[in-house]
Amino acid sequence: MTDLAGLSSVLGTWYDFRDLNNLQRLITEWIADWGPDWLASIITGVLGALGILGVIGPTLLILIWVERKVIARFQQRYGPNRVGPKGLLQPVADAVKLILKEQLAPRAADKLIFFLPPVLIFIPGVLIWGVLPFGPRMSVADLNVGVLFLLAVSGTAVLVIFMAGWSSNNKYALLGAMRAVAMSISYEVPMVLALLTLVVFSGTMSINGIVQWQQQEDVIFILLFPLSAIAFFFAASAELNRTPADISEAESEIVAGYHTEYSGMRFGLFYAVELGNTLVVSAFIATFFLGGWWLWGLDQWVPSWIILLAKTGAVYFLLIWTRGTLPRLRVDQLMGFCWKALVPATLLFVVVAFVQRTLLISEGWDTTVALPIMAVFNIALSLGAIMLFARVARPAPLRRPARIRMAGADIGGLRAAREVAARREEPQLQVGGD
Amino acid sequence: MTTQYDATAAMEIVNASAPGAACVDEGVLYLEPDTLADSIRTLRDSDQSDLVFLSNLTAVDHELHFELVYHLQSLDLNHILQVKARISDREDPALPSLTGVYHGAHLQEREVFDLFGIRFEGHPDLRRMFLWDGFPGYPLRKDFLQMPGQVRAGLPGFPHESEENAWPVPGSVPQRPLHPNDPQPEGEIVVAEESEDPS
Amino acid sequence: MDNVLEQYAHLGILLIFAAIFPSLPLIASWAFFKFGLRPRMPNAVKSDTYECGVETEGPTWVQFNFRYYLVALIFVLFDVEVIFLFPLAVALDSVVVTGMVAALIFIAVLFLGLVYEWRRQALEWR
Amino acid sequence: MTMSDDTRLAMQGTIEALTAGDGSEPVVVNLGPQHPSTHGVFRLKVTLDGEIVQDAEMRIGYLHRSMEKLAEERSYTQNIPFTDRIDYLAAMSNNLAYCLAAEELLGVEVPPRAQAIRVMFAELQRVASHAMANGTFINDCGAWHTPLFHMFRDRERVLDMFEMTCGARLTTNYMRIGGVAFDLPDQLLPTLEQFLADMPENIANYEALLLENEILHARARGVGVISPEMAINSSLSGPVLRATGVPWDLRKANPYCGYESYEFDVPVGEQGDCFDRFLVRMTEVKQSLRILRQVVDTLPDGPYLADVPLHARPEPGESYARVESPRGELGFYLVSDGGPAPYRFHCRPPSLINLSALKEMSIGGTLADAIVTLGSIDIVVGEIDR
Repeated sequence: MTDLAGLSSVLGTWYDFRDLNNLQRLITEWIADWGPDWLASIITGVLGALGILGVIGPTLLILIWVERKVIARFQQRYGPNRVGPKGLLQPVADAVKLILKEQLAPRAADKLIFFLPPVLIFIPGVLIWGVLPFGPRMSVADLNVGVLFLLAVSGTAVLVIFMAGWSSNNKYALLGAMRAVAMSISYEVPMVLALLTLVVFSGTMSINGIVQWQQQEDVIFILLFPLSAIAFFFAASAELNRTPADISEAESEIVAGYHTEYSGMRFGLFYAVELGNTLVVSAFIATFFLGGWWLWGLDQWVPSWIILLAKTGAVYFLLIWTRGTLPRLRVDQLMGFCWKALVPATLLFVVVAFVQRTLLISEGWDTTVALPIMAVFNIALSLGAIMLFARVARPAPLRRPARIRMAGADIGGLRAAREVAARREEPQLQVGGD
Repeated sequence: MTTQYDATAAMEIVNASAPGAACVDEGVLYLEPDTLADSIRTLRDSDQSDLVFLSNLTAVDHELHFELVYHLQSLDLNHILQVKARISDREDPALPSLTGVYHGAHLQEREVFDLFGIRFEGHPDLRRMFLWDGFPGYPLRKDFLQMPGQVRAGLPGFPHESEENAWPVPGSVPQRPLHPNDPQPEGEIVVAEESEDPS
Repeated sequence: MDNVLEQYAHLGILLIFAAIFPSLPLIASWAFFKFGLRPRMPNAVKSDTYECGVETEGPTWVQFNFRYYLVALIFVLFDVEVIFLFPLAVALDSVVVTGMVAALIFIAVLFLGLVYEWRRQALEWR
Repeated sequence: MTMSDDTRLAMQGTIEALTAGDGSEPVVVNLGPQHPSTHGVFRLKVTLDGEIVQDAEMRIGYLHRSMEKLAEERSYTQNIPFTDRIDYLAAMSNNLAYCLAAEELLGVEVPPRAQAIRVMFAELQRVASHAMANGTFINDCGAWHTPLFHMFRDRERVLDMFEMTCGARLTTNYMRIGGVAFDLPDQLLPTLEQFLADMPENIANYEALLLENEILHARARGVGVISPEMAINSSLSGPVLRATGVPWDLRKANPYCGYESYEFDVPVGEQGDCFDRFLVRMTEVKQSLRILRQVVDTLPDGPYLADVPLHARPEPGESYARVESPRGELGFYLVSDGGPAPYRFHCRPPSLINLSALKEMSIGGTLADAIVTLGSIDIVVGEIDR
């Protein structure tokens, strides 16, 4: 795309916002004319990092507003609408307030470990932005083992959470940290398996490679492996500590979980990281399962990073929606759901991916015909698996329906209760059950 | 419509198993305090009375004696019976606990203990409920604000509020001649230690 | 090769920025304290451990029965073994059917292990 | 290969020690007094083994206002505002119960219009209180306030009607000995008609959102179970008792204020778990709307307040009147010595007595279950502590 033969083509690429990488390339080549190689590398790295942080910082402030506004609409409220136009400056006001607020540290805390987590927890969240492709070549680092890098880095966040919970010397924090560890390690498995499905099918561990495979085959992975996508979505929302899996900071049970003791800007950083992680996970879900920066040729006309951001926004809205609607699961139910439903389901689709991929390679089928057939087959298989697991993994108390009967003329104690229960008429209200 | 259960019939049921444990005065059933729990158990288990539900349990300070009032309800037969018991010992009033008969008596008896100072023997967890341990006196007694040991009118502040609101230490209580009916402060006043929680 | 190292160098630079970025508000907060704009007045009650307004009872750092050490073990098994599948997945183009059969046997063993755990109630909370 | 008994025993011991998690110590965690889900200053002290509740003990008294003592110093009419503050989410029901007890003591006949108005406001209060109870219950299950805010919308409309009638929203002080304080304002009946017209659709929305929600089922079914025998023995009442299947409702069993002339049903559950309590409340709201419909249709004319002296002195005696408040059996026990103030004023608080079995309901469940159980009992701390 970049041909630096003459000034006109330089200008042509300069104004080509479809891929901001062109800009970076120009700078690199300009430096290469007079400076050493490492300088160019460092400067591009710094530019990339500044670009990422320049995206994250303002986006976080807007996202806080978006999330509060959207949740408010779900709840028939207005949401923030006082500070700035439409309340847009509310997050800024909050940030200023948090910075100016007293920061307390409990006497009993393990001070060193207590002070580190607010900073450390940012690192995995920011680092995985580095492997996210915003365009065909537009990522800070296009690793050939991007998927592994993503899993490895995101797995370290739980250590920081445990540091925070343990060092606070607070029982709610400890409970929250314990829950976070148990849940994170459990949900790591379906996440890995869901990504393995994609790696098997596309034959590459590069994240950009996975997007390019989807572009090449004109198909998005959510159609090919819907159950893996659902599993990844749920596992990701569990790793993010968002409802219905926010047990590690369940406010109605353990107040604020692992960050109970943090106040002022330290709490603010935890809060920001949560939103930032939600954004980056939405972006990865969009990349892996919705085609990332590619959208059936539209990426030729619209800058690819805008397409990615639009898809990210859609996934993010879905995450807000689940948060605004669903109650929270219990810790044992979450674990059970992971090990008894998500792990077998994703494992099943790893097998399916292996078989289908081998068929494609060895039989040399035309992918334009084979892929739609496989998609239909996989969607049917997913529905079947969901129905099967709903039966097998459903807890015993839920198999009976809950019934409300009308007492009618029988008013009284145990005898009347027996009479009401023995009546054969239809219950007034019957919900649930098999 | 809930009917009043006949007190005489109830008396006969109780007296059939424990003669002399119950009597009727002006249409109200009075039970002997010593055998109260057993008498009420009899009323609960009898098929005629079937008083399975303890609706209400409270006490009234009649200055010369305490009157324990129980409202017992039969759900299936839909009648209610008011049962009373009198204790005249004001210094250490005690009577058997109903917790073995009705699990629901648990909290109500604690409340009566807290506010009247009536001990329920056999209660598994008889502690103050609304007021903190060491609160001087029992507020719902009619002589509460004329208690000996009360340094001034009104209630003292919470223990943590300030020094001058701190509670009278047993030794510092001005010694006055006590009325025989007044509770003895020595056994009752406990200085709030350190700053335990106020419940 | 050089290119791969450059990519990691970029990630290293990003790592440094990732550490600096969250420090900025903390440093700002500290600076505000220095200028007397942010209060710091700890007292005995404020620096108590928060436990809903009452003093905490007993130590927090005790041997804690989380009943999920079994899951931790299963996690280690699963995660480590699944990682072996990644290279195979990438190399499937060259090993094709043999690779697929090997992978299926591998997954079958994993799955049998899971079924065994399930049957032995290792996945239950209690 | 044979194994000696010692070896076998040792192996068995090792396995048991591993699976039982031996060597762990219980942790005492305080939920409350300042906790998001204790609905006020209520403290639940739980002993946890991991996440499992081994012991639960409630500590109360953070809100004690010694109402029973205060009431002994004030006349019968002056005591009515106190009853608002006992259960501040069902002030009308508390007013009503107290007035019934005082009327029994004074021998006052209440005019029919006042009776109907009392039923109307008691039922509106039930709708409002159940909206609050169900909303906060879902919150305790971990929902992010959405059902709560939707149900608050209905409660707001009820409170608006209260405000329209008596000028107050929460502590209404509306009932009087012998009737009610004011007649209905002109705008009330149209507003109520509109409310009755809108509610079925709102309830259908809540049911669509909540009843088939698998997570809610998973969280509330089989949690905090209590048997009907135990419930009766523990003096539980209201929706908590009815959820166990015991059809005990004072509006049917001992009708007051002319409840016998309205048609309604008493919903009962089957399992006695948290979900049944929630469903019973949902269904009771519909029955309350049914009663309201009939009250509006048959509202009699006439005086709204009997002629009772402001500082009446009843004959020496005692009375015990009970109503079915949204939380259960609410009773007032009054003793008169012939003076202008009650000699003894006692409230039978359903919130407190419904907690009798909390420990039994919570032990063996997880910490999260204990919170859900507490939420399903629907306590009001003002009523627990008085």
